[in-house]
Amino acid sequence: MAKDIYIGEVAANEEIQIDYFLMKVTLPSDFTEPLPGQFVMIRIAGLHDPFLSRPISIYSYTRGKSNCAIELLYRVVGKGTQILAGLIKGSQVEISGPLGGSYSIDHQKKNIVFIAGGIGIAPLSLLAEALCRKASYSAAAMTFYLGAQTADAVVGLNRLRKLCYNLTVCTDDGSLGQKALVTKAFQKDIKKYSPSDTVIYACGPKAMVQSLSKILDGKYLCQVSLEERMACGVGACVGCVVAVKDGQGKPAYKRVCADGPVFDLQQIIWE
Amino acid sequence: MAKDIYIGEVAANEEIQIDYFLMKVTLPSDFTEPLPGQFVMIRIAGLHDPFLSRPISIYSYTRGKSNCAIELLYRVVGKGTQILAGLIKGSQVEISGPLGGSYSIDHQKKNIVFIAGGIGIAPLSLLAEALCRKASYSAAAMTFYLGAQTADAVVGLNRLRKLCYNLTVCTDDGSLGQKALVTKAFQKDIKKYSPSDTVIYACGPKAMVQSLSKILDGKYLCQVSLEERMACGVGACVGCVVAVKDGQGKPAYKRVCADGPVFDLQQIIWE
Amino acid sequence: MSVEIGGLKLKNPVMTASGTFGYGEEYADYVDLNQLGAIVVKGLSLKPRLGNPPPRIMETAGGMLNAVGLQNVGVDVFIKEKLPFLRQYDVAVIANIYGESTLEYSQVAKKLSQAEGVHALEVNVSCPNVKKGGLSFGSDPKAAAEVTRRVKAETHLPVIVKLTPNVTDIAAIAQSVEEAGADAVSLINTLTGMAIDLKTRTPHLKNITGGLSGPAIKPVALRMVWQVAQRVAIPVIGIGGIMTVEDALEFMIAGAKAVQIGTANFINPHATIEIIDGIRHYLQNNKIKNINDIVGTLRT
Amino acid sequence: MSVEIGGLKLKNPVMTASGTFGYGEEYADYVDLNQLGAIVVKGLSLKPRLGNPPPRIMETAGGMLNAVGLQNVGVDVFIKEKLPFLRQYDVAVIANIYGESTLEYSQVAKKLSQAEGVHALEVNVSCPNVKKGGLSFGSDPKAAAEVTRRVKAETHLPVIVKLTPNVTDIAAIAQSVEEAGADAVSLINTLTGMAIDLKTRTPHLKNITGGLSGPAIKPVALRMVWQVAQRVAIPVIGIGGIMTVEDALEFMIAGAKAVQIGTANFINPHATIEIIDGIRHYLQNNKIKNINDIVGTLRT
Ligand SMILES: Cc1cc2nc3c(=O)[nH]c(=O)nc-3n(C[C@H](O)[C@H](O)[C@H](O)COP(=O)(O)OP(=O)(O)OC[C@H]3O[C@@H](n4cnc5c(N)ncnc54)[C@H](O)[C@@H]3O)c2cc1C
Ligand SMILES: Cc1cc2nc3c(=O)[nH]c(=O)nc-3n(C[C@H](O)[C@H](O)[C@H](O)COP(=O)(O)OP(=O)(O)OC[C@H]3O[C@@H](n4cnc5c(N)ncnc54)[C@H](O)[C@@H]3O)c2cc1C
Ligand SMILES: Cc1cc2nc3c(=O)[nH]c(=O)nc-3n(C[C@H](O)[C@H](O)[C@H](O)COP(=O)(O)O)c2cc1C
Ligand SMILES: Cc1cc2nc3c(=O)[nH]c(=O)nc-3n(C[C@H](O)[C@H](O)[C@H](O)COP(=O)(O)O)c2cc1C
Ligand code: FES
Ligand code: FES
Repeated sequence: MAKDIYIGEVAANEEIQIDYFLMKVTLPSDFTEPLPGQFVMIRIAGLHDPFLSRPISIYSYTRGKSNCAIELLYRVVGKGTQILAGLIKGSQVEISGPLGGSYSIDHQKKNIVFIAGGIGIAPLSLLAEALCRKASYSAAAMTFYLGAQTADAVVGLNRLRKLCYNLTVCTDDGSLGQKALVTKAFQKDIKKYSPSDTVIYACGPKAMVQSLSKILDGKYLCQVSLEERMACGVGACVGCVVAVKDGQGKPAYKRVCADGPVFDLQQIIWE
Repeated sequence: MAKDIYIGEVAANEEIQIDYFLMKVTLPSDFTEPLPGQFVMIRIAGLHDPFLSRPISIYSYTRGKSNCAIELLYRVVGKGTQILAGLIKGSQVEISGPLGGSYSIDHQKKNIVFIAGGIGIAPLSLLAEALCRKASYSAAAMTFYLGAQTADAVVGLNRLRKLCYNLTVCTDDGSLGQKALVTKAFQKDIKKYSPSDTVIYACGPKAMVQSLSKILDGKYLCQVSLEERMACGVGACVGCVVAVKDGQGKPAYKRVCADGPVFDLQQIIWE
Repeated sequence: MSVEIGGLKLKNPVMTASGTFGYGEEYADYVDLNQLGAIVVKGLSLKPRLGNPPPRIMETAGGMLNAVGLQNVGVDVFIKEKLPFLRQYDVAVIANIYGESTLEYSQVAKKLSQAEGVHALEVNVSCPNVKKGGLSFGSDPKAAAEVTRRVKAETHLPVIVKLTPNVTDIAAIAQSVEEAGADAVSLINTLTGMAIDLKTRTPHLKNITGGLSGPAIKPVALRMVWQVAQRVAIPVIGIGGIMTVEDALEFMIAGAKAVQIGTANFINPHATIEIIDGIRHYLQNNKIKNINDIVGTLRT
Repeated sequence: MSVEIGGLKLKNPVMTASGTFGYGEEYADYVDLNQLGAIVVKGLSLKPRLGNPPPRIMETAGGMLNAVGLQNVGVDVFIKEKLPFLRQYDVAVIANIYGESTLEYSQVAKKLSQAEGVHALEVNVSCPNVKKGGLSFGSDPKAAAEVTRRVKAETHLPVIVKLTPNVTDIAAIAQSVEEAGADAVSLINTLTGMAIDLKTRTPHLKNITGGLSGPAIKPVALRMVWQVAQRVAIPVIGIGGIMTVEDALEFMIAGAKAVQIGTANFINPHATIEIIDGIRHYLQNNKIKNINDIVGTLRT
């Protein structure tokens, strides 16, 4: 899994919904095929405002004859993502990656449950794709809970529909699907999934993950992808840590970029 | 001559010669009509890299029905001008101006001589236009000496031809016009211009201005536009100074942005 | 929106920083001076000063270096030629003063105290550009206190002492000038820095070193304001890299009762007005009646 | 291209700065470690350190704040688990060390001196994140000298003392550690800074303050390197905001015999290699045979 820094070319960059963009970046073919959950650090070469690169999950990967391409699904929240949103086709971006570890797809579990909040769909979508490619899993065995504040913030639905037949959409205001928090929607169904037969993959805002942690109460195998502010993205600055229980159950600070971004939910120590 | 800061829209931005760009910026109609020699400070709103705004002379001004437009003729020399060069039609720029004083066109002299080095043509071209509009001057009374290192660095020639019939072009390498320094070309003709009947307008690199200063030896009325690194552009930071003789002949530091950019050549104190 | 600094009531907590707003007139086309909390003018000395030879400024990452060397018209010309312009406006005028000796400080202070239209003095003990034997007054608690006492003795005006960041313990200096009678402290002045021209292997500034200002220094300024605000009882005025209303509010939350806008004026001549409007909106949106209620409210 | 620092010969004058390059392995995919002048590893303490709670970093204009709090595996684990990886490479390894007391400094130094594959020690007397009673060792000439002496007594390795910029007179500290036997000084460590989250009115860093690094601080670093280089005879290693070969050369012209690349690694993982290549080209283009010939050649 070698990583390096590459000049990518923006092949497309579309506002698919208000404030949500889908960017396709063409990369040299030696860019390593990413695993689901991995991310890249992206920046505009030579521009120091904003200063740090931004971590964005890899949403898709395709290999062409002489190059490859990744897609990034992102939400404009500040200066960095705003600048990304302004890039036109043909612009160059600097991409470092693929970075971080991945969701583990080797569990032999009957039920596969995804729980995504908002933009958290990005890594989970790539994961669902990877699982679909595995012979042992069928789209029928996978259930996807997708939540967002409003219908406008539900992105990536169409692609997901092709990967996953059991799909529950919820919004905080009921403007699409159920009117419920995604964790509540899952909780209603929880009886369907016995802890020993189930693996849960989650990604979303901290509040969602925390509430999920309460609901699962340590009984389920749950892998969750976390976000923290990052500087290096490769484990060198020790800036992006979260508190987790280490092997001996003692608290330790682990780097989201290098030790994560995917963690066992049970290990995370909430303040 | 009120000045303010305006959002301008790039109406055109063409590379007219390698590394030389002509940018047309549309501005609200309350942008004050500039005088020849005045400049603007330009930047990309919200972008702090590069940090300071860049001073660029006003090369032309046109008034439309609901707005007005200025042209900037600039050479890419560093980060700031590179970013300007990258702007596409429709991009927004922040323009503060018009700034500084202007060439004085009220001299009642028979001969008007322009001496421009490289991009120094920008303010002088606007000046020539202004003089042509004045009834008392004719294009025939104006002589223009335009110099540059190579033919590639001779810009704005076509427009100039319409303003000025007596036009001497020289390049350091002889790739266009005479093979000579522009100051030397002028020196050859100097006898044609008697000090009392002549006004000289100059703009160009420091070396050119300094050599002109030697040639004129204090005998001619010569107005020259100077360049210095600038921060505020309005006279507040006292950062852009040059040493000049003040009213009493004593040395003083004058601000290029507010006390200039046009100075009497005789007043300038060279190190 | 109004705040009080050592008895001087300001319409709002936003002032211009000395040396970045000339004598007010330079920005009068851009800014309605009546709307400002105060105008702090370019540093004044007893005699006119030629200043340093150019080049005097250099751009840096997120900031700039300057070595103007306190070029100014001198206190007499200021009173005669610059003050009348400022008197036309309904705005507090704060004279920033500088001296090469404690005597000179007190002389400048005295002249300005007798002039009409000066509402407070800001004592620059920190300018890193003009060398005075060794380090500046502002890097030694005793020397800073001595300057403060001398200026206080000559004036009835509120005295703000402006501190240098180029010290190990800025809070100790602040305490020392507080004890010496300062009515307020303002900080920070510029950090001393340097830049080199590779082509010529000479410093980009003729003066070799210069003062670093702009957003690059904001984190340092904010930290110092927070440290000082915890150690002194007099008002603290926050300065350093403030570009937006958010920046200004950060300083106030850290403990600054007012702020000064410096280099931002160069980048955006409307910065002061936008920040004043922004503070007004912030207070409205957060239903805060009295601006003083946000000062020093950092939760740590 | 080779330079010598206190008897240690380096292939070239470009090292990584402590805390920004992990233990080398983090960047091994990006950089051929064999090409580096030296790798300075993350600061090591006697016992493993948990470090500060997050958030630990925050972006600023042209830089970043960090308050990692010297999280590290401890000197024993470093020797057992991290050094073997580095020994695979033909590169000088410099161990950056930290202690809460002079005793701890000397204990860490001793352990590292006995380990195979450590070529020099860099003594961090300057970390602003971990509080020790009051100010850091590095802000007091006497304390800095004392640490230097204790470390020197325990090691045969070259000792580089890394200075903090948060002081009034950095050259005085440099002179003091030189007298105490330091083989070289490196500077600067980070400037102490702060940032505030307006929404919550809490500091962006859990530790409240943190260290500012990146191009924002380059002018200050360059000035200090220049000041120190004029006052000490031992080699000076320049650090602070170096992003490009031009930046590195500015430091060398100001008087640095070598440079360290810190935050730049985060922005451009190839930065070190690009700077090494850039220096090579610069020397070729300017027909300079010996790199030492450019050190301290600033014309003022
Ligand atoms: C491993 C990882 C994968 C990510 N994948 C995606 C993705 O696929 N799509 C997507 O839209 N976003 C993703 N993010 C979040 C994304 O990095 C931030 O939204 C982005 O950095 C914000 O930059 P900005 O300049 O626009 O906003 P800023 O102005 O920097 O910040 C705006 C807000 O976002 C918060 N923020 C800043 N950086 C981060 C960060 N690294 N993580 C979380 N919050 C942050 C800030 O605290 C602030 O509240 C991911 C983050 C991580 C760590
Ligand atoms: C009143 C005035 C009018 C000008 N008009 C024009 C114009 O019409 N067309 C044009 O192409 N240029 C003009 N210039 C010069 C222009 O401002 C600089 O070329 C520009 O600022 C360089 O910015 P940069 O970021 O591209 O280069 P930088 O990377 O900042 O610098 C590259 C080189 O240009 C030099 N430089 C930087 N700023 C200035 C400056 N303000 N004046 C002179 N040299 C500078 C630097 O010292 C360096 O050698 C004018 C300058 C002034 C002061
Ligand atoms: C060009 C310039 C000139 C300055 N002149 C003075 C001065 O005369 N007296 C003074 O006390 N501070 C002076 N300063 C310092 C500023 O008032 C302010 O303290 C500093 O720039 C930090 O604020 P900023 O980052 O908002 O600019 C000057 C700063 C600049 C940039
Ligand atoms: C995330 C981070 C961690 C650091 N950790 C250490 C450390 O452990 N020991 C040390 O001496 N300096 C440490 N530093 C300081 C750097 O080595 C360097 O002195 C400083 O960052 C300035 O250089 P730069 O601007 O190139 O980053 C750290 C810096 C950063 C950004
Ligand atoms: S971002 Fe640097 S360790 Fe994770
Ligand atoms: S650029 Fe500020 S005075 Fe001229």
